[in-house]
Amino acid sequence: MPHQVIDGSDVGSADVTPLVQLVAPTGERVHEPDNDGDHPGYAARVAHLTGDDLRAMYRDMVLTRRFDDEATALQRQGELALYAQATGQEAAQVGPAHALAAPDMVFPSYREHGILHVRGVDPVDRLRLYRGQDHGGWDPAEHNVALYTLVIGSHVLHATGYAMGVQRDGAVGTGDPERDTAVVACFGDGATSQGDVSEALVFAAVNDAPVVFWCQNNQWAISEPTTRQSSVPLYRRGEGFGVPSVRVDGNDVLACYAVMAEALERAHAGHGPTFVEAYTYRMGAHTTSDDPTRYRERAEEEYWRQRDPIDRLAALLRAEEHWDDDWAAGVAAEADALGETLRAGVRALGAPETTSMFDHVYATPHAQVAAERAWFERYEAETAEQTAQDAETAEVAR
Amino acid sequence: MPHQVIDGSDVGSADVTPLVQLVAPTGERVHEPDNDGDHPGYAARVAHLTGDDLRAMYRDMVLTRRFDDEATALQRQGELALYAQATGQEAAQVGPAHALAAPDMVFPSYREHGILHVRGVDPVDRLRLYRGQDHGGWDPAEHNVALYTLVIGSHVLHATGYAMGVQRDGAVGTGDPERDTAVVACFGDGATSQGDVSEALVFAAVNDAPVVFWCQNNQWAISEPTTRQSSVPLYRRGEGFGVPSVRVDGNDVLACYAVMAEALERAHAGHGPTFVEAYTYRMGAHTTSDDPTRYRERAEEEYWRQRDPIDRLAALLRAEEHWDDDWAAGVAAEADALGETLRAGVRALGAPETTSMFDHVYATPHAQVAAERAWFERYEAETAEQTAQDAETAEVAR
Amino acid sequence: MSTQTMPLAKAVTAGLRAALEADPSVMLMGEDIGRLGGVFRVTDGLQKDFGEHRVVDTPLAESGIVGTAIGLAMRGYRPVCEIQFDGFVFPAYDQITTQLAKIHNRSRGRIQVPVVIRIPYGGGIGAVEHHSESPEALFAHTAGLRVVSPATPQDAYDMMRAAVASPDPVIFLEPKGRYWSKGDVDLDSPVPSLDDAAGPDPLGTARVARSGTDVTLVAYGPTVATALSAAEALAAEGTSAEVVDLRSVSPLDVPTVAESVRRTGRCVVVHEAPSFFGSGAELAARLTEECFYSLEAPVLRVGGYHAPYPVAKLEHEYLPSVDRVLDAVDRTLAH
Amino acid sequence: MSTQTMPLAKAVTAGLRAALEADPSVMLMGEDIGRLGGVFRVTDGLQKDFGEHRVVDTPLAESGIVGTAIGLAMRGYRPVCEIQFDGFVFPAYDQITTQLAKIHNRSRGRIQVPVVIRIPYGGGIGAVEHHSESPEALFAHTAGLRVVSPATPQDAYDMMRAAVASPDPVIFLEPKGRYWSKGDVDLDSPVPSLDDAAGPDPLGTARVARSGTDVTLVAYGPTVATALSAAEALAAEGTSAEVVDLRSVSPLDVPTVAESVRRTGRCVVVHEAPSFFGSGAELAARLTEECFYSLEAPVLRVGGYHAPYPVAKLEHEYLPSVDRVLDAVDRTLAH
Ligand SMILES: Cc1ncc(C[n+]2csc(CCOP(=O)(O)OP(=O)(O)O)c2C)c(N)n1
Ligand SMILES: Cc1ncc(C[n+]2csc(CCOP(=O)(O)OP(=O)(O)O)c2C)c(N)n1
Ligand SMILES: [Mg+2]
Ligand SMILES: [Mg+2]
Repeated sequence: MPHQVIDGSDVGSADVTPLVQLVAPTGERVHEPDNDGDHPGYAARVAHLTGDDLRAMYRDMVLTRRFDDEATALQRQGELALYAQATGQEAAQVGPAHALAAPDMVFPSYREHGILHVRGVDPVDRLRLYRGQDHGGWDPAEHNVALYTLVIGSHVLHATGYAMGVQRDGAVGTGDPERDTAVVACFGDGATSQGDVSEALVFAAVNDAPVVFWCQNNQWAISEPTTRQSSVPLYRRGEGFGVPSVRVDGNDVLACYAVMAEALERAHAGHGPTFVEAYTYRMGAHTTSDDPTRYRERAEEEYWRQRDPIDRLAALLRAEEHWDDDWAAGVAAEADALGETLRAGVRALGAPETTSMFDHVYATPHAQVAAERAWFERYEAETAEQTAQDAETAEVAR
Repeated sequence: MPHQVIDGSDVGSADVTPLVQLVAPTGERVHEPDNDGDHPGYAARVAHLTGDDLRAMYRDMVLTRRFDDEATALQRQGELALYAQATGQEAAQVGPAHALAAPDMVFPSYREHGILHVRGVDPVDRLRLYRGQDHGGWDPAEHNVALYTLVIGSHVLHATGYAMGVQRDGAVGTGDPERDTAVVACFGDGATSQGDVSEALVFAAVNDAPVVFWCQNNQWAISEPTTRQSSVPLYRRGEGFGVPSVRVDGNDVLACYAVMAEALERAHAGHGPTFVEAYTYRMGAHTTSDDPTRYRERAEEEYWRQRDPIDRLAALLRAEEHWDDDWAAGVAAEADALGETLRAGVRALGAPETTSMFDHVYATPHAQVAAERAWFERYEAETAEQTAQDAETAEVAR
Repeated sequence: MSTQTMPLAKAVTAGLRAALEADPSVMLMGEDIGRLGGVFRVTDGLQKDFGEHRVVDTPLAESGIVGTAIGLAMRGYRPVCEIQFDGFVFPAYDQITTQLAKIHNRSRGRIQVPVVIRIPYGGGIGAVEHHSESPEALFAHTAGLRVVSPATPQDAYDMMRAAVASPDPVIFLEPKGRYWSKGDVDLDSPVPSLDDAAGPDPLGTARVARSGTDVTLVAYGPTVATALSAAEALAAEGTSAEVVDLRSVSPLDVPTVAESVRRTGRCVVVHEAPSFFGSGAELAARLTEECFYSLEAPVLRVGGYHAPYPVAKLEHEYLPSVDRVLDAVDRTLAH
Repeated sequence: MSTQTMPLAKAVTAGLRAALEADPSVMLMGEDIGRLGGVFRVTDGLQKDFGEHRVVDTPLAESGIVGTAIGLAMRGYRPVCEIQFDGFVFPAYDQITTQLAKIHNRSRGRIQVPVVIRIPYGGGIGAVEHHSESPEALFAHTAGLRVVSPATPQDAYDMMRAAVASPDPVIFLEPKGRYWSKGDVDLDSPVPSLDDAAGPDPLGTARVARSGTDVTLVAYGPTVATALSAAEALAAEGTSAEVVDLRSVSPLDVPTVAESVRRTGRCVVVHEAPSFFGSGAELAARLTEECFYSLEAPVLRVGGYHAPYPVAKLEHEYLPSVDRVLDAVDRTLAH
């Protein structure tokens, strides 16, 4: 695997491990040396992207950011129970999402708003979970996006198993881009400590499963810095399991695209898993319940605000003359429209039927559920009747 | 860390990864190049061992082998419920055990008979578990050996936590050999797949805990070859977590001694954990319940029988003129005596008191246990009385 | 005629074989289930016949086994996972409890995860720690799982096929102490249908194993034989005991048991798991609610003690024995 | 005077602080418990005051937390582990069930593992999946663990200190829905002693929270307040309800409850966990055994349903409410 070695001191305050970077924070392309061997270099993997392609990425990043802002506002207004922002991680989500092929399956964690956006999951549906209205919210089959999983690390095994199923279906190595399927498991730096994630690496490696371990190292697991999870850069984790690994500048949307493209190529071809550490930063709080002032410095936040991935792509667009103010105004208008859709849509989400809590506990009839549901329906009806009677009595008494 | 690079094709049929070796299968010393840097080379770490030291190792390996043979025979005679042989792994157990300092704590799995022997755990006590007479069998504090743990991988976390306690006690980096304490976690190749083992590496690495991960890769986890657990040599696992790692010829008792000595030095000095893969071979069945003919070739077993670690040390002793037939006869006599002690001792182990199953469930009184124990004692007494009465009635009737 | 006499373990094998033959999406996963055929040889020969992709020797990691099985199920497969011994299911407990049990619900019915978790369970085989436990209550409390245990070779065969056909996850507890007990198995018996909401639940319906009038003995898995022996002994003394084989712990077939208890007025529940917070507690609570005015005595429980499963040398003191069942029947009759 | 009014969460903090001050071997471990003070701020300020070696931010791995805590306990420490939310205890379930619960027994009393597992549990706070569960039955079934839950700030303070002092592992369930409920706490109350076999068990003794004569309401943790409100409402209707706060789920203080039930003849058990295989089942079975001839009605249960804890929008339909308790009391009085 070709490793583009760039001094990372520019993007990481403490960590100076080399990482793949194609666009400097100033917006200039980084010149990558040609690679030996069979694989194209990372720069070659983005050479075909046109101005339209880059603008599409920018648009997706802006809409993802707006989604965050609107959802955060909705939470403040009491319309959502909780919300976890992706702010700062848009490049590490939109970049890989643009590299995906239609049949590829994504297993997100709970912060992958940028990926879900690119894949077309309905924005209102994406907030059902955070509203406390649904434990899921969308149909995984519709856009090949599994549901959010809140138990850290669990779904990384599901992704690996799914990839083992893909192999059994013969959907790797056919050379047919409509057929060859990769699976992407998204998780954070904190998640790497969970046994399940390590076990997933074991299963993926020994089976050559077509899965990409996409770890967004946003440098914090709630209040804990990555140094509480590992003494070496996280991308090295994969190698210990025999999984080729790479570290990418997670605030560089093109580098993220390129690294994901390479990993997908390997998976599609039937050459097995890849582990990617996308080194980025969680610019906001962990969730709307969190208070980062308790555990990190403003200066650090400021440092990273200067390295906003959206600004970097804007700088590239400007530098390469793909920027156009009318077009940018259009994107802003789209973002406004998204905000409106979201506000109206979320407010319109009613509460589910009370009896729906007994739905889908099992796919087949189960005596215990049936008995309790029957009891509940009777109880609800009686209570309603009682309330009605009480009201009547009160009416008569008046 | 100095890696002694030797072509491993001589010891591994399939696997040709380099590994530390100090004695060739023929019994000659392997000449190791001098090391750069601060660390002595591995050969230097065994240079002080005298003929007596080597003979002591040989004796321990022979007694360990005899222990296996006797225990296996006892199981066949119905005196033990089960037994798991260490045969073939004596070098990978006696070597590291000889390197330990008195305060060091060992967390064995269930096959570390060689380590327990060297540490002085009573041989009969070591079979209580396998007799179905005790879930443990010895006092961990007496010889600094924790109890056997049958849930694969669990105790590796205990060892790591214990090492974190050692750190808190200030018992590392003092330079006082009576004080500085390391912890050794023993586990197998199969165990490396368990999430708990990976989590232990995480905790050890981020805390610089004084723990040595001593993985005996005996090439089989019951019927599964190591290729079902990892696509790369296991020693690489440690590196992915930031734990310095080394692969040693597990049939070379001196190499095992040297590698453990280095790891202990690091731990004692407060420089953190080490991961060691001791590449060896399980010459016998997994346990007395197992039938290896179902899953591996006789030729493979034969190949490894030719590389018996005891023979290798004997060859070294002969080559370096430490061998003495009288002494060897003495060791054989000791082994015979051990066999006798074992047979008599195991047969003399009675069954525990029936009420002992209610002992030590809690350290403090617990109402549920108290109630059930009281019931059981009443029931037992009544049953005994009933049996006595029945006997009397039968007597009278006759 | 396709009826054969075989031990319970082989009836499980036959059920797995039938399931593998009937549906190409069925696959088996576990430690040592391939060439070795599993430590109890339940999967003996299946890898040879169905290949390494359908009968998979997995890495030694139970969470990984269940977690990847879930992913395979999401892709349309029907994995049957073997856990080598009862005490080793706990590393997979998180995947079973927070994922396997809940994904169908989380997805509002859009995803099914038809995973079967086979667990040889229970004691009596003279084994070491963690090899003789009965964890059914630890699964039954969690909604979304079916928890079953066959007591006869025929049920082992039928219930295994039904479990594999079930769109819901099934914890399939195999009474390892009865693996070698033989019985007739009709290999042509139809696969019980799970789709018929109106019909009896093929995985959740109890069976009256012996009719009686004076007391109801309720058991499942390994203790059904114990209860039947006790009933035999009671018959000799003139007491007529009815034996109900629950077959399923979740759901519990309360109507069948309650019908019996209403007739007999007395009930003893027998299982190997500790009584404290065990199935007997749920049954006793439920039967007391349903049959309050019919009960002549409290529902009594004969189970394991609130202590770790003991060393092999003591297990027969720990396990519910015929004598202990008779003692409980005496006590209930004394009321 | 050292009595202060404080919310339950702060009483836990005070208990932890007292334990840290009293014994240098006490230490706290968990995710985000250091600078952040935990997501509920229960450990707020403790790392600052006791240092990073005694209040440890651990890697994000619950099995690792409990597993290393066991090792620390073997070395003589008394670790108190925080599990961030109830639904995240399951990755540690294996270490808790097969190791923590069993090591004292395995060693025949030679090793003690005085580890406390703190779990903010229960619902009612409008949270997402896995943040509102009540797993007590899943621990109580396993011998070797004590399982407790305080309902008042004073009990939170006393029981936390007793739990830390306990040589046995304790699952310490903190009713997170009541974290902000205030009460008086006497900070000078002595640490309850666990050594006195003759005296009452300081972690296992129930408390009569309100006296009454017509019906016994049994609750613990978050439902004690519900039961007290129900008793209040019943009093207004002329029914006198006794409320027993169990405090401990393992062991259960059956004598205290049975004494009450023998007087009232009626009993309703209220907990948030699903009724099926829950604490209410064990209590109902036991009370029926002990009070068979005093019971005028079956012991009734008001608990969660056999369904995953629902979405926040529905949790108040799922949780035992005062109305549901009153309904159960009506039913028991109708017998
Ligand atoms: C098993 C488990 N333990 C604890 C939590 C609580 N929790 C939610 S998010 C989080 C931090 C996750 O950090 P990371 O993996 O870096 O992802 P990020 O939130 O930074 O995207 C924690 C501890 C959980 N959800 N699951
Ligand atoms: C959690 C768990 N799963 C399964 C088992 C059953 N089991 C006992 S030993 C073993 C193989 C262990 O292989 P390895 O780690 O290589 O150690 P070895 O026996 O070769 O020394 C298995 C699967 C167990 N004891 N614990
Ligand atoms: Mg993070
Ligand atoms: Mg092995």
